[in-house]
Amino acid sequence: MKELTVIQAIHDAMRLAMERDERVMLLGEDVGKNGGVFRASEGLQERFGEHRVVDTPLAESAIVGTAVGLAVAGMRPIAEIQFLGFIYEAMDQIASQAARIRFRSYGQYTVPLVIRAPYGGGVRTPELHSDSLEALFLHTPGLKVVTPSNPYDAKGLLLAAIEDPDPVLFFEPLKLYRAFRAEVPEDWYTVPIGKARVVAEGTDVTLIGWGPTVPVIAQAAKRLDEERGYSCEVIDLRTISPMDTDAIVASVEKTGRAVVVHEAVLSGGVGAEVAARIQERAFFSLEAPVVRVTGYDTPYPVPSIEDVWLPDVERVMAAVEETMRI
Amino acid sequence: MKELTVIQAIHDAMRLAMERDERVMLLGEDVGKNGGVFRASEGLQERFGEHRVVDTPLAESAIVGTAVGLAVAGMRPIAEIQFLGFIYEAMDQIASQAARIRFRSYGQYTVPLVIRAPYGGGVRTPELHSDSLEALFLHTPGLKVVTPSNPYDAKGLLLAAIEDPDPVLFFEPLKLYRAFRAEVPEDWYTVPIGKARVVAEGTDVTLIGWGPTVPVIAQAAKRLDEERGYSCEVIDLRTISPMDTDAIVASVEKTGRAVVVHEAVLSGGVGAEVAARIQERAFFSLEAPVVRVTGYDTPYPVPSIEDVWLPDVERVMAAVEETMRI
Amino acid sequence: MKTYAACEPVPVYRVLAEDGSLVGEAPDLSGERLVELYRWMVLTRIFDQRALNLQRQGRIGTYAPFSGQEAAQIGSFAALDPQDWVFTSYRELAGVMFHGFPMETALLYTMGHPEGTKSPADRRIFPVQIVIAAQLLHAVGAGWACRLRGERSIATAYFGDGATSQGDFHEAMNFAAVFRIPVVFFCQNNFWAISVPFTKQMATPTVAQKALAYGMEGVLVDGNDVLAVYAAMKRAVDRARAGEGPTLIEAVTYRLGPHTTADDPTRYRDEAEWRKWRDERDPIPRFRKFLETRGLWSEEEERHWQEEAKRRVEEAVVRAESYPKPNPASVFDHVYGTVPPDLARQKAAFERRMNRREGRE
Amino acid sequence: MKTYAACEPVPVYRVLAEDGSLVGEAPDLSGERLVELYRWMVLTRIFDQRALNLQRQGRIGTYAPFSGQEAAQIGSFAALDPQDWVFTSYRELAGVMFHGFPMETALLYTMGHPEGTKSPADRRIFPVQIVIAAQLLHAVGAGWACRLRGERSIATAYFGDGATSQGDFHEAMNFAAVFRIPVVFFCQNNFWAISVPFTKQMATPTVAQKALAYGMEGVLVDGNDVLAVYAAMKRAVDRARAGEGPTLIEAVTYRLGPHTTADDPTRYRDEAEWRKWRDERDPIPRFRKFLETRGLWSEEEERHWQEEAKRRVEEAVVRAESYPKPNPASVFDHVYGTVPPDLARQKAAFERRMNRREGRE
Ligand SMILES: Cc1ncc(C[n+]2csc(CCOP(=O)(O)OP(=O)(O)O)c2C)c(N)n1
Ligand SMILES: Cc1ncc(C[n+]2csc(CCOP(=O)(O)OP(=O)(O)O)c2C)c(N)n1
Ligand SMILES: [Mg+2]
Ligand SMILES: [Mg+2]
Repeated sequence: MKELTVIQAIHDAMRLAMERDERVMLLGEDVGKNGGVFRASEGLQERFGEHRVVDTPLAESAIVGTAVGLAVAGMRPIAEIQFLGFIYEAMDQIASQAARIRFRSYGQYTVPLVIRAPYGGGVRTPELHSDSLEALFLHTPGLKVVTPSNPYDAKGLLLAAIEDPDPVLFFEPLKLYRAFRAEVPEDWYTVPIGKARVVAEGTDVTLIGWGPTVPVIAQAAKRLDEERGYSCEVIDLRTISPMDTDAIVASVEKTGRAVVVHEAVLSGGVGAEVAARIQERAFFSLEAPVVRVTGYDTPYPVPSIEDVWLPDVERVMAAVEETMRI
Repeated sequence: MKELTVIQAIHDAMRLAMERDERVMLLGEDVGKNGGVFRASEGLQERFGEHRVVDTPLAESAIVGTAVGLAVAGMRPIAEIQFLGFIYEAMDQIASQAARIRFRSYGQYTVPLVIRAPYGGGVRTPELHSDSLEALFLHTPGLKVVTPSNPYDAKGLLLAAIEDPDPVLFFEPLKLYRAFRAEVPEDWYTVPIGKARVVAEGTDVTLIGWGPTVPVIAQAAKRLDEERGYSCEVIDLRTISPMDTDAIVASVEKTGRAVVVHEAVLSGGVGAEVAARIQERAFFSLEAPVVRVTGYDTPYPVPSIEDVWLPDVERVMAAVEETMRI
Repeated sequence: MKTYAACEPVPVYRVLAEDGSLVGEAPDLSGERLVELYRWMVLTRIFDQRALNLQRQGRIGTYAPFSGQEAAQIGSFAALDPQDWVFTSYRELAGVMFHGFPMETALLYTMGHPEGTKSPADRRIFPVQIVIAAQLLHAVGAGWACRLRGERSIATAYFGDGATSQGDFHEAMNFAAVFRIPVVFFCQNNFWAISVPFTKQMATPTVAQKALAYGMEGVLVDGNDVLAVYAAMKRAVDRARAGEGPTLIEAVTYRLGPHTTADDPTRYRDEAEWRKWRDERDPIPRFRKFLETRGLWSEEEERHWQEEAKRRVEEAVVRAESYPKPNPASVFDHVYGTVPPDLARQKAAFERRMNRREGRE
Repeated sequence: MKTYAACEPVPVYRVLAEDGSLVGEAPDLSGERLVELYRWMVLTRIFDQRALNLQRQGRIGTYAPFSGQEAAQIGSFAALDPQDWVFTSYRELAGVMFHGFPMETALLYTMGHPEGTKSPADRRIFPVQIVIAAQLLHAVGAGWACRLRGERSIATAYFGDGATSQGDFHEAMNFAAVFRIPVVFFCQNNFWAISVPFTKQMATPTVAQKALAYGMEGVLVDGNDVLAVYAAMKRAVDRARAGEGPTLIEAVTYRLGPHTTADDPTRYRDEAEWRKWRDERDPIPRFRKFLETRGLWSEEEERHWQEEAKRRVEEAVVRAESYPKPNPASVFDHVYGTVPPDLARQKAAFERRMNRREGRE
């Protein structure tokens, strides 16, 4: 097994998939010759040719819309949106088209499409390059939404997404692209879509995060253990939609407390759905309200401010303190 | 005072605003000569001229995007999206542009823009004409989202939206356009954005709805009173964003129980946010989980199925029974 | 300073004059095939009128009539192979039915039945697109897939004049040109997008010239001349199949009816304009005159076919109306390939509710 | 069948040859004004190089250099009035600074300071647009507002070759043409959209010809010829002001640097191509030669100005670096005109947290 970063794991998954299945292709802005602005597809065009790794004109609706047509007609496209903030341009093609074609055609046509996009903050990008928009797609039946927090899941979830018969949005936390390495099997394997992962077991409080906030809650859990003796169960949601409610509920039934952490703004975020489901299904286990630690209800701020705007270890620890006091 | 329908009240508000303020204008598909596909702007072009009531080419991103420019440069545009389901085409112009220009410019430029769109089901429309998408915009700071459930609020909220210095999405429940008449003052008045309305007071359970579900919960409350002797407090949220959390919390502190009802699909809907806030701020008053009665997590179904898919009085009553049993 | 100001106009391609006389080169079609096209024009016209009628009786839902546009649709579909991909809007039923989409399925669609979008298994007809211009990108993608998979098939996208204003139109045209996709963009310019006239939709005299912005070929054809339409489409389809890239065709036609059954065109449309198109430019009598001159059609055949066509439409109505009612719980079955756990719970709760309801009823 | 196939090419409008000699009609500008344009080209080039340098030192954030495009920008902005609306992308700083946007504000922007987008009160410069092509629609709206309000002002939108592929480009062009909006669309075709070359962005030889799809005038101008650019822009601005409608201008130029400081152009760009543009087509020496021939500029003035320009840039750097740090809580203040109750609660909690942090530090 090799030690890979998240971005290398993503690269590895795409390479493997393209080797194994001729129908797999990648299209997007700068994905070919340049290998992607983050080098996710470095060298893939040289290896698989311009027909399978395609530099497109600058148009997100067309990237997704043509990928829908490609998928319907027998290909297995991976469409890259250069930054998640630009996905609004493709909203109709995602939410009204890709998501609904199976339904619209009564199961006759399907859209085995993966849409990859980097997202998340903390790396001093220009405006609209750091927004977390996963919640928008939780509200669209027909889509699956996946986000890895480590190299192993990155590869396994991406391969699962490529195998999936339905459109999967694969959101990559760009802060974690090169943050650390971890062991990744060289062969094909999948991490099932729709299953959360218990990162650390615990008994006092459940911390729930995904993508970029997983290292934050894991770190908070460690410090809370060391500094306060609290036993935190840490859950990496991995799939935003369809959500693994059973895993969340099982944990909260044990701990009685939950803190959910995301970078996206508070209102209407995925945290609201997590909180709503917990109180629906584990009401009598709850000893304190589910607390949300999230971005504030403002646009994502400029680089000089983002660090104090984003949820961090200290805010998570403070939230745990708060819920433990109840 | 005259008795008006919702659509007449909307018409009245636009007419008044255009009379009073030269900067107010209306643009959209078929809003001029045809008076809008629902006749909301009937006769307005004849009265105010083609320059102020503008039939545009068929392009939602352009309708909103040019309205943003118009608003920044001193006009007070009302942009109509023919059906809310087509608003995806304008998502970038709404969420990345209109919503963020005040923030982006550090308060230097503002976007006093109203975007009107009919929405909601129950009237046998073709695909994508019945979707409820209000939740998408709750997650975008910088936007206000308003939806009336009766003629009085329709006029008062629309005038408030036109006066507002920020972009307001004004979503009109099309099932209620001509469902009933109510007294509407002839003069200018506003209903404040950001304030919910207690439709009926009660002590056992709080029913929360907005737009098309307000008559449903009001009816359910009446029948629950008559048939079961339950005292329901009925709240019309009126504004989705910024939400009137105080009003919701005050009610649930009194009743201890809440049922939230919307036509939009369950996951990631506004109901999740309502439930999350209730359990955050009224946790110790809650005697039962907040229940959500909503559309199912599927695309909006075809006309032959929609009636059993939509939340109706019976489903609301069953949910109240369920929560009262706890 | 020399500028790009206006382009040299290209004449409207026409084979038949409005009185049915030959003014251009007739395409290479057998007499039998010509009669078949005519029969379908008549049949679909009858279908359309009957559907309007059914809607008024409340037996079907909102309906978008295509009367007046039969030549544009049937003429162009006649140039397709069964395996070509077809992406249409809501107003291409004449073409689609001619291509093999059953009349009763079309009726099921307007009845709000979930099976009303299903293509016959041996055709590649995509469900009706409601979002204006979204299907153009799907056609580009499908045409692209055909080439990548080494198929002979090509893709077609049908849309209206209003659709040309959408960003997706532009992006589709550009992608198609850049990647030389085997696709034909077929625009039925019927002069109206609901109440918005062509002259308020764009500032150019034609849709066809927009091809110049993409490095694509643009063809302007009389959409009420079935032979001209066939010839233009055939040429574009052949070019696409031969790897010569995409074509934009503008077929000039007219919607004789309302936008949909929910629309009242007298609010915005000049009666004289409409009358002119109805009385002088109807594609059906025009083609009939041509066939009669050639001895391919007679008064008697007409009478006979009118009856036969009505009978076929009635049979379709009967089949549609006796089609099994949909199971509402099927709404949960086609969201994903496999129903996820929480959705399965929703489905179970829904079914319990339905059963209780039935129990009560 | 006659079709729209290709349009008659229009020659690139040029006033100065690459060696600085006059090959066209020089626009009517005083010697003083010509020198001013030149000075600004030099000043902004120095600014640009300094900014790259500051980025390497970690003193500013991601930066998108414009070197090579000074003539296109300054030549076109020179035709604007102070009250005209300006909507740009991230690569128009040379033009915008020439138009009155302070250099230190531009630096604040790249430092991630929230006040880095503020236009001087007597200008109408909109904040940098990150979403490709979104600003074109704003310009159409602003130009429209000018006409409705009876203002003399017009609006301009600046964008790159890549932006022409977006739906918003198309929709903006169409709206502008249909409503004859006083707006100028100014496309700097610098041949690259990050790593995607012009020839993969579109299948047409020019951007300018896209005007033909809208019924608008399209102008093709040498973007490295400041006088040609000025003349083309002046004409378009005058037409817009006179109510003659919008214009699309394509200024052919080249980005000499990387896309941004995060980009490595050697991965995708041919070195010979770049070298040619740098050594033979740089707009600054070209214009300088012209001025020198006319006796408007000298070696000595050049030396003097180079120093003066560096001094000005350094002063701006000092001002930007000593600018008060932003108050993070200000993030809550410009979401809405009035802070709503729940947001006020978030702000209060945020401030308490900041205070605790400070207490600890
Ligand atoms: C994106 C979108 N916006 C608006 C509508 C509403 N709408 C339906 S048909 C139509 C007019 C379409 O005109 P055209 O493209 O000319 O086609 P035609 O109806 O004439 O066949 C409009 C505005 C829609 N379906 N989709
Ligand atoms: C909608 C959108 N998609 C993608 C990007 C990422 N991106 C930033 S600049 C750029 C290339 C722009 O090229 P061009 O329009 O030619 O302008 P230039 O950078 O050459 O000035 C891309 C793809 C973006 N900012 N916005
Ligand atoms: Mg039309
Ligand atoms: Mg460029």
